[in-house]
Order: sequence, then C-alpha cells, then structure tokens
Amino acid sequence: MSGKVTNGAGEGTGGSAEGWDAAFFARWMRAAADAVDREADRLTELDSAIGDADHGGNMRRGFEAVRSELDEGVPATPGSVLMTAGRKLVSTVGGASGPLYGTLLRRTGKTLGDAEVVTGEELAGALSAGIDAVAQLGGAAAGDKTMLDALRPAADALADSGGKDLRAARTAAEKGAEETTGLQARKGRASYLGERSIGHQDPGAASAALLMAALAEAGGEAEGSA
Amino acid sequence: MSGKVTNGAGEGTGGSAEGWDAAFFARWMRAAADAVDREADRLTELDSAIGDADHGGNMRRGFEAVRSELDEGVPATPGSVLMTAGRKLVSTVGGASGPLYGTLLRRTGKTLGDAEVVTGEELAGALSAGIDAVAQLGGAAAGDKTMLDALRPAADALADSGGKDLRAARTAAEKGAEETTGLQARKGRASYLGERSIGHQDPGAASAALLMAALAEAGGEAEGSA
Amino acid sequence: MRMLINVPETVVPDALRGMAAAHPELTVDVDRRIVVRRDAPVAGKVALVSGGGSGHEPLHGGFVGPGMLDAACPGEVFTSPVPDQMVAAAAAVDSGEGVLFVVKNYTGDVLNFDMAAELAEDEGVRLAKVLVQDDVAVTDSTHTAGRRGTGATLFVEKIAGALAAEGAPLERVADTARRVAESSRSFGVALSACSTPSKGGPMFELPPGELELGVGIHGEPGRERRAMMTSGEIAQAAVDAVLEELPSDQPVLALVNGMGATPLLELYGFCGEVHRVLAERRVPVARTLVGNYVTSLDMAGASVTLCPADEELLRLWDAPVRTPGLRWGV
Amino acid sequence: MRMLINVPETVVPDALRGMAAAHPELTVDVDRRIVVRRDAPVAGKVALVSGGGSGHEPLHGGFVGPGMLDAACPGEVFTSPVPDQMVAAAAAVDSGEGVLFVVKNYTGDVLNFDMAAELAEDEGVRLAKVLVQDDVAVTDSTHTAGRRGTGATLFVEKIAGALAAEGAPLERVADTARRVAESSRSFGVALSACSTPSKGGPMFELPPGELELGVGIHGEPGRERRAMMTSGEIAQAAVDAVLEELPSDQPVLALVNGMGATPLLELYGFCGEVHRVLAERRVPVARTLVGNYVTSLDMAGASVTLCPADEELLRLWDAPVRTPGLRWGV
Ligand SMILES: Nc1ncnc2c1ncn2[C@@H]1O[C@H](COP(=O)(O)OP(=O)(O)O)[C@@H](O)[C@H]1O
Ligand SMILES: Nc1ncnc2c1ncn2[C@@H]1O[C@H](COP(=O)(O)OP(=O)(O)O)[C@@H](O)[C@H]1O
Ligand SMILES: [Mg+2]
Ligand SMILES: [Mg+2]
Ligand SMILES: [Mg+2]
Ligand SMILES: [Mg+2]
Repeated sequence: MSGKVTNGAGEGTGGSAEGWDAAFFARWMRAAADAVDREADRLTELDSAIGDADHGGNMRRGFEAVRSELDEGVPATPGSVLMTAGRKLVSTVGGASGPLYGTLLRRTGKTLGDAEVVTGEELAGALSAGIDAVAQLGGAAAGDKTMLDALRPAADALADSGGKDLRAARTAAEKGAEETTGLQARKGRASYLGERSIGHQDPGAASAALLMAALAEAGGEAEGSA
Repeated sequence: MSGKVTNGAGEGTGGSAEGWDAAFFARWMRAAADAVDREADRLTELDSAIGDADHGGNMRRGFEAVRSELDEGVPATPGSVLMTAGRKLVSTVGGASGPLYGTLLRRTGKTLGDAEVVTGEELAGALSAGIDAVAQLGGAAAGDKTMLDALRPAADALADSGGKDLRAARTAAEKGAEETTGLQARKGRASYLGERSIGHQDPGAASAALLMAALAEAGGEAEGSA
Repeated sequence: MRMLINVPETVVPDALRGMAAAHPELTVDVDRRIVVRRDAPVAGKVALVSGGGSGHEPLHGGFVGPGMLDAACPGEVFTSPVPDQMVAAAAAVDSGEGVLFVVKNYTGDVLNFDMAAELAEDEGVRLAKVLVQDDVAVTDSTHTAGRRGTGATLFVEKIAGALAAEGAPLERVADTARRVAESSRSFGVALSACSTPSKGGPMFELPPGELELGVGIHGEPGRERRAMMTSGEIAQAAVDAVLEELPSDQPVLALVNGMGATPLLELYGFCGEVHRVLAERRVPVARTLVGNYVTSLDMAGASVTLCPADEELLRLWDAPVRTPGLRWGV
Repeated sequence: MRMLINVPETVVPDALRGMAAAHPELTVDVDRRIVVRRDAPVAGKVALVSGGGSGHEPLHGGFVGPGMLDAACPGEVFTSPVPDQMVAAAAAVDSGEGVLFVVKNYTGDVLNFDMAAELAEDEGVRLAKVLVQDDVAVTDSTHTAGRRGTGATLFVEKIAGALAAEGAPLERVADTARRVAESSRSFGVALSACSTPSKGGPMFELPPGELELGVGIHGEPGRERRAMMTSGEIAQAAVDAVLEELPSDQPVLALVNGMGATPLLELYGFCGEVHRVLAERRVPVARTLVGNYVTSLDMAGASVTLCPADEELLRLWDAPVRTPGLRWGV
C-alpha cells in the first residue's frame, strides 16, 4: 500500500509531506467508512433529536458503497478517487447529506485535477473549494448549524498549517461540531425546530468531524496517535 | 307511586306479598338503570378482561333508553312494562347482551300475561320462562360462564321462597356471578380465551346480579336494606 | 387517550356525519344509523345488507355502493348493531327481489341479524343469510362457537355484490356468497393491542417485543403469545395456518390486510413475504389486495385471507365496484 | 419494536417486492428502486415523476398509474431518493413530450431532484419541476427554508396527471401543477410520534394526553405542544390555520388525511368536524377525500389540506384515475 510518497508504503508521519497519492486518498475514504459504520447509531441518535433519525444509516450506506467501489479497484489519481467517492455518495445516500457530501468530494477531487500526487497545500485549497460548493448548493452560511460548521474550521486549520497538519484539521472539525450544540438551526429539517434545536449537536457536523478524523487517521497511521 | 299493592305506595316489605303492579316493575327497571349506570365502568372493565370492553356501555345505553321510555309513561300491566323494556333493550343495546336481556324481559313479560297485578309465584315462574328463552336463544348451559349462571340461581331461589324472597334472589345471583370467576367460558367472545378466561368474572353474570339487586331494591325499598 | 374524538359516546354518529359530508353518493341516515346506496332500491336487483360493530372501517359502511353492498348497519364500537337498523336497511334497499344479510360469526351479530330477519320477513321481505366464519385461529379450541368472521367478509360482499349487480336471483346470490364464505380462511397477528374509546386504553396487554398469533378483530386472543418474529416468519405462520384448513387447491384470491396501525410500507413488505411463502407452497395467487380493509381500530398487525377462486369467482371479483373503500373497473 | 419487518435495512426493497406481487399493472424495478406504469412511455403524453422518502405510503408509489404519476422513486425511510432513481424513471417514462418532476419542499428532495434534472437534461429529456410547499405550520418560523410539502402533493399529482392524460403540453401541465401547489395549504396534528425502523422507537417524545399542533410528515415539530383537544377543537385549529393563508375564497377540494395509525372511524368523525368548521366559515366544499394518503408511518393524527378549485381544476380532479392508492371513474 502506498500513501505519502516521500515516506513510502502508506506510513506517513502526517508532518512535512511532499505529497499524497491515490492510495492515501483511498485509505482516507476507507477510514471514513469505518468511522461512519462505528458511529452510525450516534449519528442517527443526533438526527433523531433535531432531524429525522436517518443520518447514521445514510452515511453508512454511502460510505459502504464507496468502500465496495474502491475494493473493485482504486482510481489512479487523488482527484479521481474523491470524484468517484463523491459520485457514489450522490448515487447511494439520498437525503440532504448525499448531494452535499457528494458535492464536497466531487468538487474537492475535481479541483485536485489529474495529478498523481498532490501536496498538502493543494489538498487544503481543494477542500476549501469543495466546501464553497457545498455552501453554494445548500445555501447555508457559517453558524447555521450544519456540516459547514465543522468543515470550514477544518479546512482553515489545514490551510493555516500549509496543508501539513491533518490533526489540526481534525481537532478544528471536532471543536466546530461540538460548538454546533449551542447554535440554532437555520437550514435543513432541524430548522423547523427553531430555538428548540439549540442544545443538540448537528448530526452533519458530527459526521463531518468523523470525515476529518479519518483524514488525520489516514495521514497519521504510523504515529499511532489517531 | 304504587308497587306492592297490599302495602300501597311502593313501600313493599319484600315479604308476604299478595302481588306487584306495573309501578313496581317500573321501579325495578329504574333501579336497574341506576345500578347499571353506577357500575358501567366495572362492567366494561370485566368485559375488557375476557371480552371486548363494551358491556358497561351496552347496558347503560339500553337501560337509559328504558328509563326514558318509562318517563314518557308507564304501561298498564307488569307484563307490558317488561315487554316494553325488553323491546327497548333489543332496539338499543346490540351485541350479545341486547337480544339476550331483551329476550329475558320480553319472555318474562309475555309469560306474565295481561294481569294488572302479579304474585311473587307468578313472577318466579315467568322469570324462569324468560331464562329458558335466553338459554334457548344463546345455546348456553349452566356453567358456561354467562349471565345464565347468575340468572338461573336467582330464579330458583325466588321460586324456592314461593316467590316471596326477592333478596334471596339477589343473593343467589351475586353468588352465581362471583362463581363465574372460576369457570371457563364456552359461549360468547370470552370463549376464545379458553382456559385463559378462568380467573375473571363474567361481565354478563355481573350485570345479571345488578338486575336482581335492582329487583330486591324495588321490593325492599322500605326496609332500607338494599 | 390518543384519540381523535370528541367524547366516546358520540364516536359512531360523529363518523356517520363525516361519511355523509364526504360521500354525497351515499345516503347516510345518522339517526337510524344506516348507510345506504343513494339510488336504492335498485329495480330488479337482489340487495345486500351487512353490518357489525364499528371500529373495522372501511368495513362495512365503506363497502356500500354499486357492485357491493346496498346498505350497512354500523353498531357501536365492537358492538353488533341492533335489529332496528337492519330492518330499516332492508326496507330501504329491497326492490322486491329479496335481501341477503351478510353476517360475521359473532354471537351478537348472529342474534341481532336473526331477530331482524324475523321482523323483516314479517314485513314481507324475502331474506337469505350468509354467515362468514373464516378465522382458523381458534378452531383448535374445543369450546369455540365456530370460527370467527374476519377478512373473508370482504370477499363475500364483493363477489356476491357483483353477482347481484348482474341480476342473479336471491338463491344464486346466497349460494355463491356461502360458497365464498365456506371456502375462505384467515389468520391474523397483532403486534399491539387496540384501544376502544370507551375503555380509553389498550384492550389487552401486549408488551413490546411480543405478538399475538391468531388474534381476533376485536383483540380476542388467538393461539399463542410469542416473542417478536420477522415479517417472513409471521407470513409463514399465517399462510401455513390458513393453508392447513383451506378446502381447495385452486388458485387463490389473497387479501393482505392491515389491522389499522401498521404502516402500508410494512404491509407491502409483508405481502411480499406472503407471496414468497405461497410460491414455496405452490399455491398460485390469482389476485392480491393489500391494504387496511378489515381493521381493528389502532391495532398494529396484519391478517391473511385466502379464497380459492374458479373462473366465475374471478370474473365476479374483477367486476366493477364503486364504494368509498373499494373501487375499480367503473 | 412493534414492526412488521424483517430487518430495518431491507424495508424499502421488501415493500417494493410486495408491490410487484400485488400490482401486476405496475413495473416495479426493485434494484433500481422505481415504480413505473406498465405501459410507459405513453405516446404523446407528458410524463409525471415524483418521489421522496418512504414511510408516506401510498404516496408516491401508490399513485402511479393512468391519470396520475408515470413513475415514482421511493427513497429510504424519510430519506430523499437519489438522482439515479429519478434519471432512470425519467428515461423510462419520457415519450418525448417531456417530464414533470413533482418535488416536495425538503432540502434533500430539492437537491437530489435538481441533480437529477441536470443529468436528465444532459441526456436530452425536456424537464419541468413543481415544488410543493403547502404546510402553513412553520411559516411563522423566521428561519424556515420555506413551507414544507405535504398533502397538496396528492392534489398536484392528481390534477397535473389528469391534464397530462388529456394530452396537454409540458408547459401547461407544469403551469397547472404550480397553480395547485401554490394555492393549496395544509396543517397537520400528531397525537403520537412515529417510529422509524432504523431508530426502532418513537422519533420524538409525545406523552399521552398531549398533541403537537402543526407537526410535519417526518414528525418535525410544529407550532406548539398542547394538552389533548377534542376532534372539534382540533378541526377548528387546523382549518383556521389553513384558511388564514389560503390565497383564494373559491370552493375548495378538501383532503382529510390520516397520518397512519388513526382509525378510519376517528378520521371520518374528524372529517365531519372539518366540514362543520368550514360551513361556519362559509367556505363551500366542492369535493372531499378522506383517508390515509400522505402518511407518517405509524403516527396517530391527521392533516387538513385545502385547494381552491375553479371549474377546470374540478374537472381534472374528477377525471379518471387508476392507481393502487387512488382510483375512480375508470
Ligand atoms: N442546506 C444545508 N447546507 C449544508 N448542510 C446541510 C443543509 N441541510 C442539511 N444539512 C446537513 O445535513 C445533515 C442532515 O443529513 P441527513 O440526515 O442525512 O439528511 P436529511 O436532513 O435529508 O434527513 C444536517 O445535520 C446538516 O449538517
Ligand atoms: N350465548 C350466550 N348465552 C348467554 N349469555 C351470553 C352468550 N354470549 C354472551 N353472553 C353474555 O353476554 C355477555 C357479553 O355481553 P356484551 O359484552 O354486552 O356483548 P358482546 O359479547 O357482543 O360484546 C357475556 O358476559 C355473557 O354473560
Ligand atoms: Mg436526517
Ligand atoms: Mg362485550
Ligand atoms: Mg361487543
Ligand atoms: Mg432524511
């Protein structure tokens, strides 16, 4: 298995990367599938408090499909791995999260272009473009209590570190997700709750934190700190 | 108000009656309406254990209609009071108990003929005929856990006292009703319970005991022992 | 109480007022509690009258209309109607060709319809009666007063209604009705108890995670209380119980019936399992009807009714029907 | 769990298999999760495609057939379907006259149908879209993403379906669909919470003796939680909420819709109260439909939808329809 190409065989240290290859991105997606599978009940529980109790099932279904697709064969480039994954999410998830996460990965992948290896800075930039696309598609802004409140801080943290610190991205996502608890929903089904949505963490922000944790895990496996 | 004609004005002592007039029978029916109204919830509760939870409502609806009918005017003879009441029950109760109680009162009334005053013995005989009609209509035998298990002992006790002891009829009915608790239902909805019906009092037997208590009350009002 | 009602005492007349409002094609007599085809009596046609306790809607009032019942008599909740209703209904629909009473086999219904038949006959109505007793669940009981009448009622009312609409005479309509009644079999399962308005709560205790196999449509107990089963296991239990007593191996009409509170989504899934089991047992299914037709208020669960059908019964089943609850071909 | 299911994961395909078994007049593609008119594409006819999360049956799959939808795309329970389904459905039903997507206003449905529309247009399908947003309950909320789509979906699908059956071109079908969608208003009330298979229990807490006024069809909260009310009081609250936002005082089509677990007996009683209130408010009712049409799994409760209707809409409403869930005049 390859990964961070300077260090070989997928044993990245997460630090001063020269770049990431398709195998690394496949590892990210698989780690996300694991995390989402593990945490599906919690996601559904969160969604049942302020939504319609399907987010865990939605994410699990989508990422299992992504995993199966990767099992058939990993596309050649980072961009195509993410575009394939994004298309798969769109095709299997449904709900609001399907098109949104699908768009996130597709646009991120598309922005990465067809390079075989991408740098951390390129990833940070592409992720940011993907998040912009999500914001545009869903019409949500920061503080609306959506997945954006975990994704945006994560991308910013990654960019701040020059694309090097995947764990900073993870930490920022988790903090952002936790902070959605205090926010009032303005988008999606939870918005019907109005003030009653305050006090509950947003399920999409929680799954976004899992996605960022999976990124850190893929990058930092060798350190055993994930 | 009249009643037991030897003692006048409905103040019967329940003992050595020479006879009962229409007013007495009307009083019986009214006392039954009161009792059924008071005990409707208990009857429904019993029916919900082994039947379909409607016996209280059925009996209340029927006897309220009887009461209204009597309020319009009391028929001239004991027989016609009971036949009118029986017809009213048939017309308003439905379920199994409507035709059965209706038949009981109609046949009892019919057997009394058009005498203006009937003796206790005549009442005992007529009641027995009415109960036979119920048994024939419903096809139930003693011990089948039905209203018959309260009615038959009551009629027998009345007959044994030469038609004089209304309170004996009441006591026998209550005992019979209580003893249905140990029986297994073989007729009516409760029969579907099979052995599971054991341990619950039959609702129709319970309402039959109320009917006999009302008879004793109508006869023994003056004694204050009802 | 989780009921959409005013007070328990007026549930039936309140519903009849709603039926009157929603269905101008019916004559709903709220006072006399009968639901009658607007164009009754239909000249030259045998009339069908049914009825029973309320709480099983659309049965029976929802099956009044061309091709099915001419009138229905709704009783109080789970309580047989009174003879006055049936006599009034018979009088309203008899064209002179006679009236068929369709009666589910419960003591109250039998007694009240019998009384009504006597009265109506006294008034010169030619009467026939069919007793529906299709529920196999409690035939095991040595003390049962016969099988209970459940889902087959719909088959009887639809098929006899179609034959009457063709102008068949009373004897033939009654014969065919009896043929359907006598050859149909049902089995029901409850996943939760129903609540009657007068009781104000569940009729019986059924802890979550348990089910009642062979339940009756008033929540009467069945064969056994079991730990929860899958839809496929329930389908197998129900179908096998029915097949064991089905008196013919002709292709069947299948009714996959919801008890009231089971979502249609689940009912369709159950229907798929019923078909799977029937295929495994090599029983061809000629027609399938899925939905809430013979309900038990808010009971969760389902029942399966099978009726062996020859060409004539299939033709009559497919014939046009236009009622609030069942409607096709017109 | 009181559910008639195998496992939560297969509820939707299980139901589709049951639909296939029960409805030979439909093509049910279990793998691609689309329900299609057997005779699609119908030459010279604009095609209607709808879809949404499952759990609202008969909506939408039960409304596929002549006079209504050409295809439906069922998603997972309470989850919008995916664009692949809609694209496949559009391809299956497009006769060349174009396709109308009927979309309930929920973020997931809107996004997925939008994506599908793009893809289908890329493949050369002429597409129009109508967004149903009739639920007045949450317009008070300053942060709502518009009104939710509920009962009016049935009016839109029936009326636009009838117009398409007459051969009207896509623009006219879409215009009329939008007219219905924009002028209809709904209000729903929950007496109990619904339970999704994946959650395995109630979606929200609603103690017995309380109700949720203005509930959404996925159990979303409404305007307020109140102590239990009578059927008459609930009818008044619902009708007045609807009338307040109804943009016309024409005679109305009225849908008195059950949420799933409320007995039809109660629903008819509620219908009577709705009519009483409408009469008091001097709103003439042209047509009434009573039943479980836009459900929320096993939720107890009801909703009222009103659609002001001129002569044309009435004619289209009365036009023949032949689907598993709605059927008349054919
Ligand atoms: N307009 C939006 N923009 C961004 N994210 C959104 C939007 N609407 C919903 N979401 C996210 O989607 C999550 C819900 O996803 P999911 O439960 O799978 O779909 P649905 O809401 O259709 O049931 C929310 O928690 C929120 O984070
Ligand atoms: N065949 C029968 N013969 C005599 N009594 C019967 C018979 N069937 C039922 N009963 C009586 O009727 C009672 C039930 O009456 P009710 O609840 O009003 O009618 P239903 O059983 O139709 O709901 C039973 O408790 C029993 O005493
Ligand atoms: Mg959700
Ligand atoms: Mg009873
Ligand atoms: Mg009863
Ligand atoms: Mg959802």
